[in-house]
Amino acid sequence: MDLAFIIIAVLTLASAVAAMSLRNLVHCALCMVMTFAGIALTFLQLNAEFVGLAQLLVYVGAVAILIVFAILLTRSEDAKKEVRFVSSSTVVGFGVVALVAVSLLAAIQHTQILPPQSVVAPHVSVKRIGEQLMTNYVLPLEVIGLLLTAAMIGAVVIAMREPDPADSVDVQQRNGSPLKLDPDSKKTAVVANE
Amino acid sequence: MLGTGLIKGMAQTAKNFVGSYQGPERLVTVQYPEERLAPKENARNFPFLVFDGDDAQKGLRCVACQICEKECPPKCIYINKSKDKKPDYIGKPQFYPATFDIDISVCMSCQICVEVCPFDAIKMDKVFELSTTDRFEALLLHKTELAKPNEYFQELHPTEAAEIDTRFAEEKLKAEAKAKADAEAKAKAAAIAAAPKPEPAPVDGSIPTPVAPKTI
Amino acid sequence: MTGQLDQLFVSLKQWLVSFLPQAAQPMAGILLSISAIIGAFATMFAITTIMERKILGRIQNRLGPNRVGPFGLLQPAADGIKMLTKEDIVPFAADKLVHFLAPVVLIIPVALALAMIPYGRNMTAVDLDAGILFFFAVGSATELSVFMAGWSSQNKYSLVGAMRAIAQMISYEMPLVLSTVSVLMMAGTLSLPLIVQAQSGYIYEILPRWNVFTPWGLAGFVLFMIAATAESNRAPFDLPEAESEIIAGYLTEYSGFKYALFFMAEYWGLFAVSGLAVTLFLGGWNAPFPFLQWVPSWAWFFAKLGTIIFGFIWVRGTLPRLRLDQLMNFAWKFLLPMSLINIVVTAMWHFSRVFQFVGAREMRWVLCALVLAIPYFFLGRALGEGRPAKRNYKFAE
Amino acid sequence: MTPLHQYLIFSTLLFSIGLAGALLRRNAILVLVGIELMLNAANINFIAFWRYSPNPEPNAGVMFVIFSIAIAAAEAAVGLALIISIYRHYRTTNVKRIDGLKG
Repeated sequence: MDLAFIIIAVLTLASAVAAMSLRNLVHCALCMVMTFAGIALTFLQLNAEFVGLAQLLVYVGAVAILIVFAILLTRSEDAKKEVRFVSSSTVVGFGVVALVAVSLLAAIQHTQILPPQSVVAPHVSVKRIGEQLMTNYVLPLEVIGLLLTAAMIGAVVIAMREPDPADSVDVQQRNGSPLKLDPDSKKTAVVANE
Repeated sequence: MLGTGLIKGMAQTAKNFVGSYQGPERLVTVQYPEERLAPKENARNFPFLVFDGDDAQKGLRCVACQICEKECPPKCIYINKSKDKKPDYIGKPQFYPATFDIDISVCMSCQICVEVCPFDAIKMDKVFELSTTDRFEALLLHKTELAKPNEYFQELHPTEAAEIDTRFAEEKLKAEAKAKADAEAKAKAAAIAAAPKPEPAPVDGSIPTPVAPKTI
Repeated sequence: MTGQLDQLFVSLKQWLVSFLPQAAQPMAGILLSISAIIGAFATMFAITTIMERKILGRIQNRLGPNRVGPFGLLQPAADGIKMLTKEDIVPFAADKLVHFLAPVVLIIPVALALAMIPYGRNMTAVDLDAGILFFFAVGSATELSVFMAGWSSQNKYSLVGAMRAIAQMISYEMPLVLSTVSVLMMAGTLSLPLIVQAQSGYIYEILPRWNVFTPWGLAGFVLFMIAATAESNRAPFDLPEAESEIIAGYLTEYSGFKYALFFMAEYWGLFAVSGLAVTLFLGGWNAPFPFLQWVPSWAWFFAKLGTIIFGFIWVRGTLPRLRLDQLMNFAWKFLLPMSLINIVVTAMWHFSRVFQFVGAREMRWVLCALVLAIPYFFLGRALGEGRPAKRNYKFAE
Repeated sequence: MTPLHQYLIFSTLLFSIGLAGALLRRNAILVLVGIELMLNAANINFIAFWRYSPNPEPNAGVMFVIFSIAIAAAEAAVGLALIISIYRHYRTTNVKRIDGLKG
């Protein structure tokens, strides 16, 4: 067993558990960043230098910041009030997770893995990746470009503020009360949200 | 075009940068502890008490009327009136402050005490190097520290001091003349009338009238 | 002799490492390089703080600090002692752990980024194949630390400063990266020592082949420096730590050693990004003229670095702080289009290399410069639109 | 145990944690984070298989992961935009509360 791998794996898994279980959303986001950094380190350890750095750039630099922004923009009281009680869905959820984990682990355990023929670590230079992106993988690259453009435009359109917030139906769900459509309650809801 | 203003500004600061090495007259600051600028005529910092003559306690103009104590917005003046009286510059017996303290850590240099003082006894000082290592005792100035001679005030504010001095001198002359007249009138009256009629006490003022021994 | 002086630090390291057993040598070599970098930049941080104050003073017709030691040169030592002996105050409501971790998270990536830069011939601590990608990857972690600092302080000013900082850093990271793309296109590599090597040699045996002396290189350099100023939160882009508006933003609740750490990390970030600018555009450790090649390569690098830092200080002493909307407009409506156009111009430059007729070199220079200058003019004018007309004062002036 | 086993178990555990988060947490943002974790676990598998495959097809795993990261970034951007948009209507990011059809 490789000591470096064990340290990275344990830290990554621990921070992943923390990211999924902590109460404070910002703490969750920070633990998530640690998880992503650990995964990037795993990539680096597997000689995938470019991917590891891309992982760091995209996840730590962009996705984490996006999530942090989202957390701060959607701060609401019920983030703190999230009570934990054992409900049927919790039990079913844990059951599903356990089932998936056990079946995957069993599958891994029973798989005969051939010893790698080439012991030498494959060196993949950035130049080689670039050349392949421009030759063999040029169609996926263009599709990805299109996808990212579409995603960007979509994200902007979705998150753009509506011209008049009073026109949109604000649902006052804070008290768990269903929406009443008489004009008075709507007005109060808008005022309360300001 | 974008950037022309930036270049102009950069050129100006570059000129300053080079120029400050070329011509020291560009430098606007003074190397403070070694060289100082003379304080401005109307500069003011904290109040002090003016006394006439040589003896700080004898010549103190303050009569402990306590107007300044009442008017002081941050209430940093503490006065205890004396039980006895002593003569002022005219020779009139007056109360004097048994203690007169100013907490300059509280004082806000508003000069209101100076404005209200009818006796020109409290004036604003220009000293500013007052830092001490003790926050409480050292910043509570007592009468002995507050008292400063008239000559000092004359140095600080020559015009105002001169005006006050002439006024005081005139008043003193007047009072002396009046005292002389009174004395003459008294003598005359004593000579004329067999039964002398006493004058009211406060107006009566022969020059040396040590009423009571001073305890300071 | 010149070669020896040039390789002084390399040979010194090899000599020191040779005392150790064979197995420990690579590790010891790396540790030695890193401690040398940390030591050198800690010293440089001290020098820069005093020089910055002195230069700012001179720009404002003052003397600057001159009390501690001869000419005030011991001022950084005094500042350091003051910082280290101050009480370390943590707000009661603060998230203690995150508050503690924020400066640490800031300084580690910055130190890692410093390890990437080629300081001289054979003087790169970590020579990665994707060096510049690593630089930007670790650089993106600084945003996170700023957020941690601002959020954990539980102070509105801190949070406002942190959010401003993140918005600004994200906006300016794009022109920063895009302006480097042109250099990467021409050099054909992501490795920083190879980029420096691509800029060695001289045109007509006398003019340096630095990227900054080409139209796209000059434009890229200017764009890069503007974006770098914003990335390192320096004036005129210092809104996140605007002392006069939001009392130093995310630094508000920091004191003592943590504040010093933040301060140092910020300066190190400045050095790192300036070092990257030197590497990408100013020819790295190459000498400007062939007859000056006897000067050691690392001396050239640090001379260029010092020049750039002087430029930063000069700009700080001159320009007033931008408003937030101006800041965002500038990034998205001017820098981003310009850096995209710059990439196109680089491609033009690259493909016009095949023309060999007389005057082709000059012609492509002029053409590329024109393609950059026209959008610059129009984008600059568009940026100024909506600005109030120049006021005429009746009594002033 | 071969090193490949280690990486597979590691990614399985990561996947399970992500799945648990996505299934059990009520906050939409954390659900998104869970999905990202699952994607990352898959990426680890890609890289591990590429690294230890007997006859490595040059760079296939790396390429796959690069595209996967790009897609994950796009997914995060759109997902968070959706969450913010939903938050504007419902004033909550609790997925259990987002149950009104009108809005």
